[in-house]
Amino acid sequence: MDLNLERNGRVLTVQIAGELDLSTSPAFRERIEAELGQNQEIQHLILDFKETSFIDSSGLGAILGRYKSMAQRNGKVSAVNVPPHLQRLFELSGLLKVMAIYPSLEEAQN
Amino acid sequence: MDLNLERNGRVLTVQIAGELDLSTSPAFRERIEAELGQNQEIQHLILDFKETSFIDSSGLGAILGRYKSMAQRNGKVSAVNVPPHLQRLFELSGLLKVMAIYPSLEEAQN
Amino acid sequence: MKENYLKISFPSLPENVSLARVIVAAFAAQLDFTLNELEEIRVATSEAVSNCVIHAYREKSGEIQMELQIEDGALSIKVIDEGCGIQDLDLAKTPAYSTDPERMGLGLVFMESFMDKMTIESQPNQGTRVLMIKKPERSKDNNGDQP
Amino acid sequence: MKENYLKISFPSLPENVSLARVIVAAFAAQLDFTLNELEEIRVATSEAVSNCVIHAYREKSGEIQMELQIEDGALSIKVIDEGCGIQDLDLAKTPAYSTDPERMGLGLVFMESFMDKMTIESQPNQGTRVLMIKKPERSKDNNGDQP
Ligand SMILES: Nc1ncnc2c1ncn2[C@@H]1O[C@H](COP(=O)(O)OP(=O)(O)O)[C@@H](O)[C@H]1O
Ligand SMILES: Nc1ncnc2c1ncn2[C@@H]1O[C@H](COP(=O)(O)OP(=O)(O)O)[C@@H](O)[C@H]1O
Repeated sequence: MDLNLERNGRVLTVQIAGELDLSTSPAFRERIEAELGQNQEIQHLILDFKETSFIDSSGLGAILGRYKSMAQRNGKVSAVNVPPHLQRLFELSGLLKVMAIYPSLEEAQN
Repeated sequence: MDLNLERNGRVLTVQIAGELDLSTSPAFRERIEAELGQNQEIQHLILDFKETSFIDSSGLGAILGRYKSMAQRNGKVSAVNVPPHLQRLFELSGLLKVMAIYPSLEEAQN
Repeated sequence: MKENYLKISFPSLPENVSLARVIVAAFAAQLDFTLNELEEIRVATSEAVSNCVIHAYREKSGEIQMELQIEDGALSIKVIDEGCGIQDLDLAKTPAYSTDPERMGLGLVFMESFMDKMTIESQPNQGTRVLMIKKPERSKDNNGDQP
Repeated sequence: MKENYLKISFPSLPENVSLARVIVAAFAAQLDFTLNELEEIRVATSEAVSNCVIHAYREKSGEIQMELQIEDGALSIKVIDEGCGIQDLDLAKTPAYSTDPERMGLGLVFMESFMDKMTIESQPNQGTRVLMIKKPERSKDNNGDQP
């Protein structure tokens, strides 16, 4: 897994390339939590799944964990570029109840 | 492995897509021998390795076998679009002594 | 009808979960699964093997065994550990139940919903055996024969 | 230093040669091999496993075992069969020597030239064990430590 973090004011966009599973989700958690810790003004976490090849329940748990961090600061999490096989996992796991999906980065930013 | 055979007069061009190994070389042999059997005028066999992802000594042996068939009818074998990792195997196996390599299909045809 | 098998064993390291997925997907490719079905098989495998790493061999490291088989046109996947075992199987299968507060409790749910059949045998302090079976949808029409 | 292993066994079917290549390549990806080195490992694996299928278990089908290991920054691959064995090892290693007139006799040559080390033990009618070892060139400068 490769993460690309880009902060723009109150918005943090994270591109997730590769596989988000048991072995990679600790790094996912740590990178994002470090960024959130250093930038208390971040209110919106946008996860970009364009290059994400695989997620399982460990990865979904890591995403839910970031939702909890954002909720604590009254912020929100959005998802963009969600491929069909991930859409289904998001549905089954209930993540869609707490994370809005947008077709593009532009739409998520507004 | 997927084979694409195209005959043009005395020239038979075979595109080899995928892996040429122990399990696929029998089909390679049979398809080409059938075509040669039906078209005695074929004098030039051009093997196109553009889409070939893997060859080992079983595959090299299958190529050498086709060289022998062509030599029997005083024909020849050429190779085009040879990626670097195959070039080395062709060298080590001595195939380069009996099979000319051309950078493009056009050049092999002339 | 083609029959084949692959037995594998490896230590319970988190990195080996992705290795297990690659191996199962390569083995499963012998049958006529759709890309979507292969994705479901990868998720189910990932859950079963992750469970061995996280739950079965919590602190210590142990060995995970897998037995993949093609029989009667179906793929079967056995995942075997000699770890702590599961105390209450029905409870474990409950959606959102997990003994680890950081986890979602969805692994067994995914395994059940993504495979045709899933059974677990477990003995506390002895280990757990998971069996999952899946047949390609495309081959179900014609009685399991491969095209 | 990372240590890991993977043991596999499967029947001696020609289709399983490509499966073995995929598995070895996925396992080898834990080390810092170049694409060219991975290609060499795939060829060496293909030769060793093909030899079990064609030579060791000529008519009948048997089981092939492989043991992959990462130790001291090197990949080791053991390929084990319980087939017919090799009568004369030195002769077998001669370039272009094959007991099968249709074959090139280059398998053992490729295994030797593409891996850092290759050793064979064989007992007629008992079987053959091939051991191949390779370390990433990039890691050889710094005494085998992974970056
Ligand atoms: N192989 C196993 N060994 C021991 N316990 C297990 C095993 N697999 C599952 N369990 C138990 O069943 C529970 C539910 O598993 P699962 O549905 O995969 O959710 P999760 O992995 O998120 O906890 C786990 O929390 C664990 O207590
Ligand atoms: N695993 C094996 N079991 C029995 N014989 C083997 C085995 N591997 C190699 N041999 C013998 O060694 C010879 C040379 O092998 P190799 O160099 O791979 O060439 P080839 O496979 O083209 O014959 C084979 O022809 C065979 O007689």
